[in-house]
Amino acid sequence: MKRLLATAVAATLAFGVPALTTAADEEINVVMFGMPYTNGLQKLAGDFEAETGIKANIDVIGQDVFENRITLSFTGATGDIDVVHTPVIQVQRWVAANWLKPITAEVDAMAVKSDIMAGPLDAYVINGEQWAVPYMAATGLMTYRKDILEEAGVDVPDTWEDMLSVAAKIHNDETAAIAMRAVPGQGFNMFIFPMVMRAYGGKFFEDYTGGDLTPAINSPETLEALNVYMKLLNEYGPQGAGNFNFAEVNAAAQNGQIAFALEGTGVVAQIVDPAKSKFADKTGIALPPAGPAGRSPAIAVHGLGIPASAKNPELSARFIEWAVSTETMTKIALSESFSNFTTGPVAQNPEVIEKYSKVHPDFLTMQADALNLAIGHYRPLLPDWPALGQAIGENINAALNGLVSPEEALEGAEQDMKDILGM
Amino acid sequence: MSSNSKQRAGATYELERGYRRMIVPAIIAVAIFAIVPLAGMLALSFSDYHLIRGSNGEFGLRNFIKLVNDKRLVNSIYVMSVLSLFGVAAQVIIGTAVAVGLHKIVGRWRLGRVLFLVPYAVPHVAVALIWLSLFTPTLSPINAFFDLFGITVPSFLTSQNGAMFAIIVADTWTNFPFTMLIILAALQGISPDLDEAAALDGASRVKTFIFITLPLLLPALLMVTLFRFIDSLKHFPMIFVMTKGGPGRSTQATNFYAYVQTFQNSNVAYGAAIAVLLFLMAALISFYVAKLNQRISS
Amino acid sequence: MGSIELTAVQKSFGDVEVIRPLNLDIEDGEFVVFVGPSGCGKSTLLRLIAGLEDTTAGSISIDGQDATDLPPGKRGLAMVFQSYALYPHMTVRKNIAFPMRMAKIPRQEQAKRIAAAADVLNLTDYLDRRPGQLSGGQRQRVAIGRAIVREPSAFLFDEPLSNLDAALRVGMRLEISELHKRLQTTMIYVTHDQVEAMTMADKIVVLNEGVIEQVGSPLELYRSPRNLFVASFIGSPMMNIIEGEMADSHQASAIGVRPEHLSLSTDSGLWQGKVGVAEHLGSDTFFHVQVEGLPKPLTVRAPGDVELQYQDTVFVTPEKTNLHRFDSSGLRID
Amino acid sequence: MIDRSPEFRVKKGLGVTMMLLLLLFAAIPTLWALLLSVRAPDSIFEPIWESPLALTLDNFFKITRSDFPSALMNSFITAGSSTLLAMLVGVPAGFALAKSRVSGKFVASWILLLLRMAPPVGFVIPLFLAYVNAGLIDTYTGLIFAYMTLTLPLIVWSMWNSFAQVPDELIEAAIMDGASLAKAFLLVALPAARPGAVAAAILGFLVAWNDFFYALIITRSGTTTAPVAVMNFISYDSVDWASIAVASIALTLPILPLMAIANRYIVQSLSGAVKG
Repeated sequence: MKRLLATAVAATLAFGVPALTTAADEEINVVMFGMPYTNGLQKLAGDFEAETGIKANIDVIGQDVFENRITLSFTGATGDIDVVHTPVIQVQRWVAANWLKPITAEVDAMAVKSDIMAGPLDAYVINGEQWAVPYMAATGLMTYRKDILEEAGVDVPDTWEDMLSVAAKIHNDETAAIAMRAVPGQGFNMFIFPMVMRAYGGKFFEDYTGGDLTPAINSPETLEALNVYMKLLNEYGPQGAGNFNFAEVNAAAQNGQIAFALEGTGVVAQIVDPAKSKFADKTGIALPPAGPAGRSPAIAVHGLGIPASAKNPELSARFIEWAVSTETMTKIALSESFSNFTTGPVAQNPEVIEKYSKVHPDFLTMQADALNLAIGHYRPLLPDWPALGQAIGENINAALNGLVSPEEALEGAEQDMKDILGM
Repeated sequence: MSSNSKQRAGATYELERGYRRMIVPAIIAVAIFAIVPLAGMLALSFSDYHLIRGSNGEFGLRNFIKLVNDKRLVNSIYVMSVLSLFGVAAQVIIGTAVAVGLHKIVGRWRLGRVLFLVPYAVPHVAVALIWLSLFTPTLSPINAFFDLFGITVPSFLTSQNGAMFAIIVADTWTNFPFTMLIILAALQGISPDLDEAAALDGASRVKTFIFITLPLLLPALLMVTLFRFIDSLKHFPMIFVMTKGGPGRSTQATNFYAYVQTFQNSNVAYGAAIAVLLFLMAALISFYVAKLNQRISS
Repeated sequence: MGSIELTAVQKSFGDVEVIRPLNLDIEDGEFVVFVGPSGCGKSTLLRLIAGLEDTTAGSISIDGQDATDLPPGKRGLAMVFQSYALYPHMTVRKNIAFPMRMAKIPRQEQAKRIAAAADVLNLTDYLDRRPGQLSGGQRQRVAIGRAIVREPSAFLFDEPLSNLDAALRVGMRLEISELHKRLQTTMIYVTHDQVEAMTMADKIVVLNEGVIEQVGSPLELYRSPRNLFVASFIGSPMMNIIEGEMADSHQASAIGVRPEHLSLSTDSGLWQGKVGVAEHLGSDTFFHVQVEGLPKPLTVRAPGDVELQYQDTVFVTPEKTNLHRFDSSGLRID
Repeated sequence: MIDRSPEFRVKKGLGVTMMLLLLLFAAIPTLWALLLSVRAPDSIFEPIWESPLALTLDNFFKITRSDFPSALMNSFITAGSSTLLAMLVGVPAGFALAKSRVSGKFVASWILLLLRMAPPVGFVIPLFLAYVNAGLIDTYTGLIFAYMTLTLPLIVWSMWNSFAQVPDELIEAAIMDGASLAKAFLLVALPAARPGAVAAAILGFLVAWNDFFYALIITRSGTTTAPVAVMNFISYDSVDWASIAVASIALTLPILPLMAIANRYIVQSLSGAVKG
């Protein structure tokens, strides 16, 4: 009996040993969440090893799973991550918590630096230090069904006002007019809703750029925007639109259940991809509608950073340099559905241009236009944003589904913001 | 008992010492793997630890005072109660119905038993994803099927009651087989003589079930209800996958709310305080379950 | 070998004193029966001897050696349980072999003893069956076989026949008695059935509420019960106990007379009464006679062929020499 | 007792109908997952009657090229080992709790229940921090130990019930026969409680197999388990429904034969437990 126990314990401990000793000298661990670029990068890990002799264990995990893991890895300073996927929306929080390592000098030394688009690169500058290097900038675009608009004899709506009137004309039981993300979350409805909000002049804070961080979401402008957003989804959206996330929007567009979708470029690329969607050839792309305050496409920048607890920062920096290089990016742009790269020269590669023109002739230009229009702090770049975005998203979703009135929702959102910021 | 006899190693001393030695490893395992993290949770709940802001090293009741005035906590307890009460009721009723059906109507239909067990074997994350697609009108084959006849199945996930209903359905689907197993077991423990006696007494089958079988099943029903209730307080994957707590905050059950505070709001200390509250509730309920178990088994 | 001595043995469960301090000597080779109503402590006493319970106070010695705190396995005793406690997953052979396996007795010797035991107990044909496939009587024999092969210094039987039907019980009773005659090993036997006690025992220990009421041979108990409890417990049907005036006339607070020591007459006798229910056993007939002035009817034995009708008037006369007298505390007056 | 009256037939018909409806409820999601797993990605959500032949096995081949198979292996190793360890520790403990006269049994049963109920959200962070210090993050050891908090209370509890049904006299007989406690346990009590042990092992394996939260927090790519790996099919801009369906089937398949073979044992052991 005792011997049996001892054997079992020994066997169990033995399992632990290999995993405990993975940190070899020339080896780095990269953790990213699943998107075309990261999937592509994972497949190229062999190239990196061949070039540098450094083995890169690239781990691509689900987005929901990613956030918990990263948070805890950093909290525990486990040092098990050498390069980390750094969404711009998180970087402020991570820097505030001292989880990232400043890499200004390392980035300055990179030859590729001058090729990286300035906007996304600057998004990672906080307190004068560079904290991560961007590899992609996703933006928001609108897709529309050309055939439906033609049949109804209407033009592509340029403003949200137009959208409301067009939606009223084309909406029917068979095909709903529009779908947008609705589930609560800073990366879900709060990636899409600010496109409407900012078009109407709504804002999160009194004066973000000027440094006045008094919550100002409870404004007439935001209220108007919220009413538009709600009217579109509740009256002209598909059934169950109040609980849609990108997956449902994507599926609805690909199945021809909606005429308009407002989505991130990653999803838009799938909706217009003939290999994935039967309605791709009937689908057009446009900039998100404008409002009294102009047009404000969403923007989401993703990059690579080095955790403060990383054991081999030099190796990490070499990996990042390789990962954002024109060659690597071009390879991924060609192998995956990855068009929102931030390393400039990739866009001049004829093969890349050809590939994305085939997907959709307007795709690359539209994307570039949207990126030019997007403001860097589309979602505020603050350490507390994840919490703020979660809270606002919950209130917006509550109004959308009729749990509270729009007025109450914005009031609630503002109160929640104050609570989180300790005001 | 004299102090002398207490020190004496009696005839059963060796035996009892043997028994104690058999329990010790389990106690050590429980202490290390459960008590230590629990103590950590308690310590965190009194602290001011925040993932981003760190800690000023202050300890106190602040988090618990905040709990008292937290409306979201009240909402979360309401959601948890609805999910648990209705979910467990549905599981017990359906599980019992299936068990009785398998026992009485279809007899020894082994394959049937296995078919009804399938949902129990599907991991919760997968259960949640499958039901999410079934509850999304644009994806669901159920909606598509009824559309053929011009019937529109309502969408559930966009209202509080509907979303709670959807979560309850998914939870019931994967957990009713547990009730079924236990009730089936209890049914097999009931002597068929009793049914026959009741039939001779002129009772109809329904009456026999209500007046003879059901009372005999009562201890089993009570145990299974409480066991399922215990587990249901830990609701997480269904909410996490199906509604993300929405619409609004209307399906943030307490366990999920603790998760939101801990991970989304980085407020680890407050999340721990909510967990402590949940733990105290669990302690209270499990105390009564243990008492009940003691009564049933003696 | 197999003498057992209990000195001032006492047992409490919490606040409840189940065995009051008692002394008892059991000689080597004796067949001792513990008898008493249920809850009297007889099984507890047996379990104390077995070592399955700790004594609260007092000492137990086996073969002159102190065994009070000796664990059960080391006492050299074998026990046959009420439920037989056969190991359900083992064949009869393995069940019987189990104690020898524990004692690391060589296989050849094991086989020899199993064969011998199976022969004595008529189990030879069943050695490869499992307990579940045996009848109640066969299971009982397997349990006994398992006890025999250990060659213990004493056997302990805990109500071994209570799960058998009446006919089997009589047969097994004889088998156990024969076994004792052949083995000449000490046997301690617990039962609530005084018939078993009377028919099997060399020595009966009557227990009541944790106290030994009397120890003696069956005939001693029958002839001179030490107190009212023993008097009414031993003997079948029960001794008639008479209190009040009739007892006073014998200078006792109660008198007892067995049914077989009352004579019945239709014309004359000491007490007059009316015939109640009659129980015809063939060889004997027991009449319940309602004597005037007595609260309960008397049971009277008559030869099998006596014919009396319900409500006939009869006269009952006790045999003077077989009259038992008891004082106010229930003790025998000699 | 044979009843052939029309009234009885109606009632029986109602009963059978109810059973069929319940079977439908139990089967629809399963069939749906099976269907999703063989549909071509571009028609995955089309009603099956619109493109009944758009079926493919590619989804199954695709998943073999992902990290999922190794996660499945990790699930087997960790759930299996923790069940084994918990059985080694928990079965003797359940036996002792059922048969010994130690005091504090009520408290023990309370603690066992409480551990089953305790909210993991609260103590994953302390557990995580402890694991960081002990170097147990992303190790099989760490996950196996964490799973013991799930499996051990369950196994001790159900073995306690199972052994309570083994008559005391059986153990006493073995002790009287000269067996040590360990031998009485191994040679007599354990074989007598075998259905209970099989059931406890399976239920223990199931809770560990089903775990999501612990694996999410304390594993990394090296030892991540299948339920967490399923989440990897939900990426930044798409949900890979077909792979999720295949993964769900892969996660269910190993359990099903266990269930089919062992449900008799489970019922047997539970029936004792609820009879008390």
